[in-house]
Amino acid sequence: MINKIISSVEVAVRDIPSGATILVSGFGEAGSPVELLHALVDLGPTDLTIISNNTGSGQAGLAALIANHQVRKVICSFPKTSNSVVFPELYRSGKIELELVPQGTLAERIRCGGAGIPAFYTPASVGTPLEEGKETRIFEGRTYVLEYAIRADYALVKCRKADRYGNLVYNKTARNFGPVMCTAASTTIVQASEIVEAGNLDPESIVTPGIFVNRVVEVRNPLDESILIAENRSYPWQKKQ
Amino acid sequence: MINKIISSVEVAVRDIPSGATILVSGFGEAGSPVELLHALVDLGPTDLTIISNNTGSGQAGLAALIANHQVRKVICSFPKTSNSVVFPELYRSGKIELELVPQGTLAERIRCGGAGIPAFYTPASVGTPLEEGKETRIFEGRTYVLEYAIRADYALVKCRKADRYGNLVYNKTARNFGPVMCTAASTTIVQASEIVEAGNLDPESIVTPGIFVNRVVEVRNPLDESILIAENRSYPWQKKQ
Amino acid sequence: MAEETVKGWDTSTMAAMAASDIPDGSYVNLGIGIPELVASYVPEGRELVYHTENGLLGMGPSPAAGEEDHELINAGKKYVTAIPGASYFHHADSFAMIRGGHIDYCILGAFQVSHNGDIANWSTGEKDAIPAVGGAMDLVAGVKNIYVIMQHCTKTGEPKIVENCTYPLTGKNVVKRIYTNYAIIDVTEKGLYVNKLAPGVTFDFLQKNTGAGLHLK
Amino acid sequence: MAEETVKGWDTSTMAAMAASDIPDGSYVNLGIGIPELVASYVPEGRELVYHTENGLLGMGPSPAAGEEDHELINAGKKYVTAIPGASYFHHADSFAMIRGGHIDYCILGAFQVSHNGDIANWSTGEKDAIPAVGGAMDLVAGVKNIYVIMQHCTKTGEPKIVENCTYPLTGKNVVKRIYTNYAIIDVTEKGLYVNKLAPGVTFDFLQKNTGAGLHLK
Repeated sequence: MINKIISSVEVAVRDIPSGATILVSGFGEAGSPVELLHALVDLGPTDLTIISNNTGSGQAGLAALIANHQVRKVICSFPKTSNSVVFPELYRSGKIELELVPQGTLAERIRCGGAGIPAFYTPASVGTPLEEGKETRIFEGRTYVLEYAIRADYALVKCRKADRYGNLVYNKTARNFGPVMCTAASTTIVQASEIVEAGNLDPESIVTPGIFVNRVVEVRNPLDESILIAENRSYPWQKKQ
Repeated sequence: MINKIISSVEVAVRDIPSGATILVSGFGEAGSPVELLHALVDLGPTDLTIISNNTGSGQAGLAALIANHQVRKVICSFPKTSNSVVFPELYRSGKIELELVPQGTLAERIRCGGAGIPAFYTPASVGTPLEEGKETRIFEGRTYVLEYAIRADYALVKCRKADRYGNLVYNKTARNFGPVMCTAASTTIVQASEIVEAGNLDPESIVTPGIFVNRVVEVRNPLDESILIAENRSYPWQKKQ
Repeated sequence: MAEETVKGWDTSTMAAMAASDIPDGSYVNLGIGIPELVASYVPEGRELVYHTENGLLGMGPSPAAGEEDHELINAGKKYVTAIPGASYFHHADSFAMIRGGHIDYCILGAFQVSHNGDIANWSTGEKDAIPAVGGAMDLVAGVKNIYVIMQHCTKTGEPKIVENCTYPLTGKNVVKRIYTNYAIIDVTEKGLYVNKLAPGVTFDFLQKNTGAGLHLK
Repeated sequence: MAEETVKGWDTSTMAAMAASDIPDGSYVNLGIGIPELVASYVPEGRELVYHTENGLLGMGPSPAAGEEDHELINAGKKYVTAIPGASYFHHADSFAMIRGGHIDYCILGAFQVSHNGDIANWSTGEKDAIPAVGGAMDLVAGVKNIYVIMQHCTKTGEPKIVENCTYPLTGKNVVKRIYTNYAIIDVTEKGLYVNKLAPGVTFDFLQKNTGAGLHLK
């Protein structure tokens, strides 16, 4: 019987080695797999490349991983948010590398990575500094940039419900990058707020079919990044300040 | 108030001119917009280019449109099915043009047409006759073919439920090409078995957001292509044989 | 100088004028800041559908206090609501809407707009700045009509409408109309045309505060 | 000739052998014809998930008579069912699964397979034939393991395993294993290796009926 359910976040991430490339879901403070990221902080691999829309907020979740000096490079579209403090500091001091990618290009590069398409053309960034060094080509009189697929060793994704096959549904705008990231990693690890029986999810409404998912771990009542920021919590946990 | 609901299939298709390029949903006998196609037979535009996975079955629906000599060219992956009779005859007598495209390439070309991507690379068809005349390129040691986006003047699509915004859900494997076709036409016309109030469709489960749809027409109890074939029905309707 | 007393329109009026220029039934993406105000001034009887690039079509107004859902936010990371008829989708689908030309209007803020519709709104190019582009380059490349709402001059009085942008570009030849506190200016193939002047603003005054040549309609 | 009496395995046995070679938990796409039989012979205790390219993962067996749903079919346009845990998706997503290397095994029929794993299974190249490729080229290009099940020879006794395919190709260097009524043959970088012979089939007999050089393991 196929059963992708893993007993804990620790077990789910324990084979992630130093040097790994990891897709991390989330946009702003919604959809980030905070518990999986904290398990990765506990595990301690270093020299990671993280692909995520942002660079984390506050001092928990992705920001904690970066603060813990485990991340060598970030590929993202928007590395600063009103609550991001960790990345800017490391970036300014030259301690972390940044590849800046327009958000739609980032999403499509990841989708292509999952869909077996090595490269595609997009009009985004033409004539801007982000076009520099990239190949361009004219189609029907308009200039486009050639962009390459992104694949990763792992994807860490948060969702709302999952079943033993790895079928997933998400919650509102916390869906964001999750579905495309699930498709583009050698090993996709998902934390779900609830694991349900196979057949419980409506087959017409499953957003991520299980074929894209390798491991599912239930994290009931997951930490809410917005609340962690409001409470100024840092991971590893310290006394509330 | 936004209201994309049209009173009848006749009104929904009446501006489709001769020479138009039209995407038609459906795979085998599931998901074809039979009533919209019959309205197009009644309307009578000619010299059409049809993009669809198949070329119709039996003597109704898409097959009736082809039999009525309204179609100049078909772009498809599988122009013959066990029940297709109309296309093969016209093709053998040189009366209809065919562009044969691998099925996944067809789906992706249409998706790219809707997603603003003019071209992409795929491994499908490399080293085969369908690669001939196409540009190839090597990425990481593997050869890929450059394929171009497909856009059309119209899309004719069948779905299960729709609302006034044009939000759609489909039924099982009748979904097939519908969602990508909705995105790639200047005017997307959809027949839905049921039109429901806005808000009735679960926002997490809408497959085609209304932004991709221009016109929705309710066709309750739509004709079933399988039954039409079994009953040997021809459109325009003749006595049952 | 007398000019210092010229205020022109307030941001609400700018937003209201932009709102009145968007036809009924349009699909609209609103940038962060003044553009967000546009949604509050849609003329009665019109229905616009708001897209937010983080995966929601049919975005509604801010929730009442205490009704915030941490997993229902807009691209500016603010709490929003969803109207009946809304839909959620993933990021690749969301940017297919943008890149594929399905969004009718995008109203953006800007640091600079040039005479030919180039826009710079993502980076001031400062040495120590953290570069962050988000979806801006996709939006200006993909949305059918790019409108800019911004103050006519910087806080230090420098023109923001210029011959050529000095800040890093977001996109080239994309802006169609500019709403400032001083005027509404259309970007055409023949140059910048003044569509409307704010009360107390003369053409000469406007030209003096603009870094590119203006034309009268 | 004595050879005429050699039947080798029947199609059920061929399908059962292929089924036993697919590991538990695999995602599998089955072609039309003999490959469809594979699903009936999966060893007890194993769970395979079937993909059909027209938009269903978790395809179940044929429905009982009278239970057919005209909108629930497979790529061969036959009525099927969906297992609990199945999901529906559109064609672009379905071929993302295929092209992206997410399907573990695809079992196909073929007109010809060459010594280096080229496969021809979509057209016999006849002048009057209607060319129809369907998803075959995407499947052979994208699925991790391409296995072929076919009769060893054509009805007129011609070898179907050949040095070079004479029919139009579906893909190059893609087939990993061939199940015929006479043998199981692995396609390796060093050539065709006989993995198993059917009862009554000798290596010499097999070689005589094969258009490309064979090796013994």
